[in-house]
Amino acid sequence: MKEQLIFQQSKKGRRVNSLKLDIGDSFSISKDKLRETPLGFAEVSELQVVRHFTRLSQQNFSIDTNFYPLGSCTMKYNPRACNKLALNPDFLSRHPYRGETNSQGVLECLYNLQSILEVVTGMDQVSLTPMAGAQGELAGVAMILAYHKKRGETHRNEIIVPDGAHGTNPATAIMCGCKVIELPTDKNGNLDIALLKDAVGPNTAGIMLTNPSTLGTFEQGIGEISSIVHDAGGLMYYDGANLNAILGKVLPASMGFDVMHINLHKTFATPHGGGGPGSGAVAVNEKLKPFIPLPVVTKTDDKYRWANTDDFPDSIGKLSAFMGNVGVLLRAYVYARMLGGEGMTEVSNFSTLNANYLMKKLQKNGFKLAYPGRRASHEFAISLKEITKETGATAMDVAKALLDYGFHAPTTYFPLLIPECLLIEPTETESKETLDAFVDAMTDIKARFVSDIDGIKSSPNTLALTRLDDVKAVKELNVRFG
Amino acid sequence: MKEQLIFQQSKKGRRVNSLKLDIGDSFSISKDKLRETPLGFAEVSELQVVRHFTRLSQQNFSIDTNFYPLGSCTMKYNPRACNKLALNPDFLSRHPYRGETNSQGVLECLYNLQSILEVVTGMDQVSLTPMAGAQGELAGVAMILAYHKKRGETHRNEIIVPDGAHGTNPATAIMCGCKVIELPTDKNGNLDIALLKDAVGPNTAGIMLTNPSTLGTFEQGIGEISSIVHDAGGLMYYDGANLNAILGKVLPASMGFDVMHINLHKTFATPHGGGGPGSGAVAVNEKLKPFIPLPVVTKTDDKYRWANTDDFPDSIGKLSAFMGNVGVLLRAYVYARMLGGEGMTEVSNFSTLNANYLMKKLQKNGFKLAYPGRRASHEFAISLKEITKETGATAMDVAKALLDYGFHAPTTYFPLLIPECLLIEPTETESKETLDAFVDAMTDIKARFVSDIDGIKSSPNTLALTRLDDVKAVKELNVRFG
Amino acid sequence: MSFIPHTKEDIATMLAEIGISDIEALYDEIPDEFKIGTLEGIPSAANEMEVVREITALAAKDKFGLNFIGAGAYEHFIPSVVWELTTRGEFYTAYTPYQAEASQGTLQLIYEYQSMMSNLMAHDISNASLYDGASSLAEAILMAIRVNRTKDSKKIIMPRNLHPSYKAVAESITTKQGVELIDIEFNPADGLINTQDLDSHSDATALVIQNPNFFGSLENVDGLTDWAHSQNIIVIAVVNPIAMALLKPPGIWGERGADIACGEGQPLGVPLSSGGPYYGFMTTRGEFSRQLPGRIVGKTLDSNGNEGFVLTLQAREQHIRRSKATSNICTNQGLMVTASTMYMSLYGEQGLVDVAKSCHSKLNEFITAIKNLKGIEVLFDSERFHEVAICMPKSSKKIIEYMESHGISPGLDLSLYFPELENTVLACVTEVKTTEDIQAYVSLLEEALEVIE
Amino acid sequence: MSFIPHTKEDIATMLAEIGISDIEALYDEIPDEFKIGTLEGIPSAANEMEVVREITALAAKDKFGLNFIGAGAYEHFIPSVVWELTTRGEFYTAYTPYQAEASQGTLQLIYEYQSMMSNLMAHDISNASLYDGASSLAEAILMAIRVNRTKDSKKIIMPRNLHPSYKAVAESITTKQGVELIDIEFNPADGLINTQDLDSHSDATALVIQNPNFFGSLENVDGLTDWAHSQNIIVIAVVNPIAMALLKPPGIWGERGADIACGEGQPLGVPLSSGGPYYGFMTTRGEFSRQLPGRIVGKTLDSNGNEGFVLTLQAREQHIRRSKATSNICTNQGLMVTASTMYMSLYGEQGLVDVAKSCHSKLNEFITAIKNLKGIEVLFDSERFHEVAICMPKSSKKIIEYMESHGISPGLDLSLYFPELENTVLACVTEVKTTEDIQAYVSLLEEALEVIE
Ligand SMILES: Cc1ncc(COP(=O)(O)O)c(C=O)c1O
Ligand SMILES: Cc1ncc(COP(=O)(O)O)c(C=O)c1O
Repeated sequence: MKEQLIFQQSKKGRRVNSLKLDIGDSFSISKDKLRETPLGFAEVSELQVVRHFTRLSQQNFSIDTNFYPLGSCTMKYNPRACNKLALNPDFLSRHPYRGETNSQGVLECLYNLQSILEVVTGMDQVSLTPMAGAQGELAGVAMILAYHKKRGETHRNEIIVPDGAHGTNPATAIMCGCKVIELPTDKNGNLDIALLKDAVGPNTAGIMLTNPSTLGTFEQGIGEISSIVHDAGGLMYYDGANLNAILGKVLPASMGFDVMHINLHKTFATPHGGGGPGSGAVAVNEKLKPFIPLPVVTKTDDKYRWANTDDFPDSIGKLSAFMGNVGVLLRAYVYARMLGGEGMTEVSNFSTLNANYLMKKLQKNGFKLAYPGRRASHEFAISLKEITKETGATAMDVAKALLDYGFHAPTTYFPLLIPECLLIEPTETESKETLDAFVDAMTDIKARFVSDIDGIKSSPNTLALTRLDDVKAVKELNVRFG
Repeated sequence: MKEQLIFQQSKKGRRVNSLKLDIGDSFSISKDKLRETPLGFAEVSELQVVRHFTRLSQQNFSIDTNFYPLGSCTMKYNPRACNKLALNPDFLSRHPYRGETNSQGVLECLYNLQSILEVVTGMDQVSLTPMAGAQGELAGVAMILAYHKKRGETHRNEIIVPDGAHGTNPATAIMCGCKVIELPTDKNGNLDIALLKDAVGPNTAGIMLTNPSTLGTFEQGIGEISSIVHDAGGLMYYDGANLNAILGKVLPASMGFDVMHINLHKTFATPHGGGGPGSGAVAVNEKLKPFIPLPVVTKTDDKYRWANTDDFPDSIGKLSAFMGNVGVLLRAYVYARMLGGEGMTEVSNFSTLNANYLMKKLQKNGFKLAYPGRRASHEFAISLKEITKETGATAMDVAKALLDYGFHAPTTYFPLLIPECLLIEPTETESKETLDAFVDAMTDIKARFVSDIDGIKSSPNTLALTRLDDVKAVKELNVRFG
Repeated sequence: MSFIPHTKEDIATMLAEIGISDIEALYDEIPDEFKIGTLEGIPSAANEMEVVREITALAAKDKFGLNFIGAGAYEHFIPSVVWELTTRGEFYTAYTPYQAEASQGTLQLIYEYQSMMSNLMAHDISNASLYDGASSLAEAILMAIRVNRTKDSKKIIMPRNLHPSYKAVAESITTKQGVELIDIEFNPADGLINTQDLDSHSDATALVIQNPNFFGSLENVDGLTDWAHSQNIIVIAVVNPIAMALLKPPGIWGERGADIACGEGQPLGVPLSSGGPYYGFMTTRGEFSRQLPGRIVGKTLDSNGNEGFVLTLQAREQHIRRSKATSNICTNQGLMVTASTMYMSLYGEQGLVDVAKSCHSKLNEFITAIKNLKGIEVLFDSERFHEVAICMPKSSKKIIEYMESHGISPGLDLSLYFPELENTVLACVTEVKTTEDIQAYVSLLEEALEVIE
Repeated sequence: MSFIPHTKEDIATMLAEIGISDIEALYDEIPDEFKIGTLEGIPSAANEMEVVREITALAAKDKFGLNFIGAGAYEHFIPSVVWELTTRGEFYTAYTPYQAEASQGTLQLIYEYQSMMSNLMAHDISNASLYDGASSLAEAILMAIRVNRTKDSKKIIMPRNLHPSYKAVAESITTKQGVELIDIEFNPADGLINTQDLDSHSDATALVIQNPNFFGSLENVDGLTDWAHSQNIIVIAVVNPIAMALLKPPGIWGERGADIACGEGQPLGVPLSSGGPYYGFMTTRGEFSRQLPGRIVGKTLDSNGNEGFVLTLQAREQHIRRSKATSNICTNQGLMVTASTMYMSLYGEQGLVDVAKSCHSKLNEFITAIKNLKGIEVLFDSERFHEVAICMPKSSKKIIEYMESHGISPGLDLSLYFPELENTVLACVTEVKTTEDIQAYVSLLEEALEVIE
């Protein structure tokens, strides 16, 4: 049943009575400063609010209700204990400016999380402040630039990214005032090393790489890449979006990376919340340690305290008004405590096992892998190019058709270099039964490319709405009620 | 999508790893005492559990998602604050046998709730221990019998109930070893006073009445009834299921009742929880105070304490291992604190307004009221007798058809004396818009009795399942998996 | 401040539709003598903000340290999932699932609960819950009388090592129907039922066996059951569901198994919460299905042949059978069962066994630690689960007061219920206690023994 | 102990299907030199029970009394509904709503949020959130540069009475692109922007106006806006959303309204939580829609003509435009917006006005109470909201330490950010404070002033 907008449920003068307040009688603001227009809020009862948002929630797919094999997003189970503990009122009520003495609990959690992330990255210092992967990237590139600047090499302003890179990589480089040099991928999914050699030079600030890459394969030339970039005076940035694939198996530092971010909302199972908040903690080696963004927690004489600019005089500064997404960090810490080192290795082992199993079964059932000769990392790409040519069914069609089977769609059309791409990441928390059911659905959809192409093209057909018109949304922009 | 049984999702050897325990090594139970058979539990992961029960929950109608005009059940909004506060860990972790000194918080809440209920009932003593209305009734009848016994009148063992009474009334009387005398209702929905006069006598223990009655009308002869019963030496039991209709307007004590229960899960907005827990607190006047069930909270020198058998030597005793449904009582107390006296009067005023408005509109739209000459209390009864005769559509059909409109069904076939009865209770927390939408749905359904009787007869048609076969369920009893 | 959504305009429109001019007129059928003007004497309304602060402050008064009391209510770890999902509005605010098609969530969940609970008890059928452990025993007694067609008697043998409150509740509820509850003693040496006393009560209708018994001792359930059956006595098992993961379940006690099992469901995922809401469970053999009190969910088909669930055997219940019902129960403890079903699902086959084993071995650790204290005597030489009775060299009342004022509840004062067990405390240890907790208990008890005269 | 569901049998079957004999073989493409054997140095796994106890104990270390700090993060009452619903799995564990048909819940909610937020700011369009207030200002600055086609300059006027961390963040984020942030002073007397300094910066591209400003003083927003517009300077309003229920909203500042509004969304239903997660909001006039950074939800139709919602104007974003995007932001703060949308719905039209009024009058009550203390000086003679700067006769550092050690945070030490404001504390009062709370502050401060040398 269609749920009306909350504004359509509004009636003048209605309100939640139990939220009425004594507004006092001491008023001292002059009329010209006051608001005269209504707020334009809905006027509804508490029951209406509860019913409205409960019903709305039921219109979402989510990890808690559906398999969600969204490549590059690591939609693994978000343990409820993490949520419950992070919502402890003693954590929630702490003002960010409260003094350290009365904040040792949260400081200890953050300090310990920093230490854990230092271990799993092999890096020397972590800062937890970036609020998402993209902000971690920004911090990372800023540190790279600060490093070069400190060495008097302000001209180094070129950031190299592979063509399969996530959009945030080039966008970040630009936000940092850099030039972006995009390098192509070879037919095996590796970076074209010859072209890299051409690309590096005196202006190279660094390279941004995801490894395993966004293609779902391990960048095999990583050792050589590292030498080339470093020899050219550049630094290596690791986009940690795919850390789940190698957690506890490969330390990014050991592959030659100098700086990286970790999407805690991926690898450390914090919720995606319908679009965030995430956390993009950054980790750096000794070279970049002086430049780490603040705040960072440190420990002196058994007391936890905020590091300051005396500790890190070359810090690139602050990225948020306070300390980033502390509530997300607490969830990640709880998760890390439950996993331990062994559990972390299990994460990569089983996310990789699930991906390779699913890849093999889909291949057996006639789907074409983008890189058939390669192992999957924790994800893999399928290309529907041929199918699209033969039947007209596109990656988008498959995505929408899957919704009718109760599965969220994989990532579509990313990486862009793979035509009609489905990037599939099952994660370690899904069972073999679920993977098998997904294969059955995909196989059934594939059969319907021939037997029921109209049904596929018009899918989804079992949800509250059918396919939505994106073009109309742009053309007839309507972004608010009324 | 059909959700499989959790057992069908089980796989041998799977478990929630984060719940693994150190089981120690000190074991001292002999083999012949040990269990040898498996528990027969499902073996699933935490994600499977979360997904399963989240999906199951979505298959329910509930107040939080649907209008729920279930007569006699008072399905009003259950404020979330009540839940949140009752789940305070300091409340949840208190063992029932912890000493009073370290329990003053919860004792104060319970004491205050007792006092509030004493005020709204006009009674002299409340005991919060009964765990639902039916247990309150049991306590009440037991107190009546104890009273008579104390006066040497052990022969008084007849309990009078009107034919419209809720099933728990006669069932309770029987559980107390009494004889039940059922009295008919007159055409206006009042108890037949002449017959009552005949029915009372030296063996009368008491009468059990709901007022407003289960027919949705106020028992107008209540003053006379009280005199008749009291003159015969009997006592008056008030079934408080309908207290919502008169909260803060009429005190049951002033109508002559000696003892009563209050369904806190109705009038005091505690959740129904898919069938419970409720609370059936009892309230008594001075006559019955000595017999009140324990525990009761009392106060001595500013310290709250449990009353004991020194305080109430004639108590009918205990009804639960500990203190009844404390968590429910806390929710009721929070609700009472938010309402205050004024809010309580609003409850009855607006539940009555909603019921009378809805009654009028349905009547206008061609539905036959069971008692057309009467005001509705907070609920009213419709009889579909004529419609059934004309079209074949029954109260059950209307109930099922309403589900397709997103409304929960009213209570059907209760009270039994009204043929093809729908007992409709909108409650005060529903908006006029919702009532109007309900009238529209009912009117539409009525039109379909003629135009689409098959659709009505086969409804619901939009839910996951169509009409379920109750008879088969009894005949081929299947009450467990495997 | 009630939760009404009505605007002034709504009220006016609605009154006009009804044809009256004010709400008061709706009460015109009620004789004035019964009406009050305003309600006096209720604390005035507080907004949510004020109430949150007030109630949180009250709760904080009860903040406490370590609890070592069991005695019918057990502190087990409850996984976070349980209550985060149980309080979802769709479970929390649904009514009893009478409209089956709109209640498949609750119905399927109860069906799963019934399956787990009957499996756990090794019985054929479970109901959907009763109020609590104690009242479930009262219902079991009434049921036993109904099903025992071989006996006219309403005598029920109630060993004194049964939870004293269960006895008290059974008395309040059943004796009005002429039920006679007969005490039999326990052996002072091992706390177990004194079997010699049994033979003189072979005319009884039912024998109640609590296992582990109130003192935590494990009864000889096979022998007791076989004796009872040889006398045509119905066996009612009162058991702790967590213990049943480890111990022989009622359905296979003796040759034929206990006839009815009941008890407190709280240990399975329900917080201590001052004693409630908990829930009573009850299971039995198939032949007695129609005498089981309380709601029961059954599987069936819809008109398209799809599987679904409904409340079934309703002809046992008060809303259909009225004065002939098996019980007067209506509202039960559905939400608690919701929590328990999740709890059992999370722990699963092996997990619950491990919880039970951990409880047992930590109790042993506790006993070893406490035994060494001077003047302390561990009572009842028996195999144990959950509980142990400790006889103190000083006033148990004072010890409890002292220890509670220092943040540890040492156990229940048994002398309150058993005059012969002077200065005896019933302590409970579950899987939540660490070695440090046990050490804290021992140290504080040592201190108490020194300080107290 | 990870959350994997695999049984031994599963693993064997899966490996067989892949055609390998152990999981290690899946890594055969990774050069050995990069692999580690086992991960050392991570605290070993703890089960949920242990972790709950450990983390709860850590949280308890931070248990605290009364907070009177604001300074960008405000303690408001959050109705219980908000987080009970926000953490429903369907909101909590959904991804960004790229698959619109499977995400209508989140999408409709964001559309409602955008409507409320743009109404509140009196602007045409709102995005779906940015990271936090400070970073939203950085994004607003970059946007201002994009939209101001009349100026080549990248100079931005940043009054010193802007939140100092906002300035710091803007510096970290924007200056690499050549943006120049220009300080201008505030008047010592009233704390307001020194307008005389403005004229020398008429070449700037944008002027940032925080209102209420960092000190809680209300700026002359109309005059400032009109001046800026007269110089073709874009006006960026940094505002507190709760204050906007009472004060003139950015969209109607001056003749033409501020061009961009941004700020911290936290006051609308998000807990203090040590500073995050919060969210940044941003609204603007319609003509600038395509320069707005962050996600935006639009209404459209499905193929059957039913209304629905999608992410729109995606051509602004990094996943489509890559290096030409309006911002690099991808993940935003969706769940916080979920909470805020509920918060705004619950308070509604009048409720939020009342919250603001209550904050204001309680601040006045506080000022009246504090004024009488000897040696105390209330700084900045201006109209106020939320905050007040108090100059202390003794070390502000010591006063804060003393008062915090006695359970009250008296405010932020302004001297840390403004050397000229020695011994000055910025205190904040919202609707959650009672007269007793204010009294407790006054008494403790009195005590502190006595005790401290
Ligand atoms: C490969 C890759 N890099 C970077 C990001 C950006 O991270 P965030 O969304 O946390 O900003 C993502 C997010 O999806 C990603 O998949
Ligand atoms: C009129 C009436 N009396 C008694 C009861 C029994 O109350 P409970 O279900 O709380 O046992 C009900 C419950 O529906 C009722 O409607």
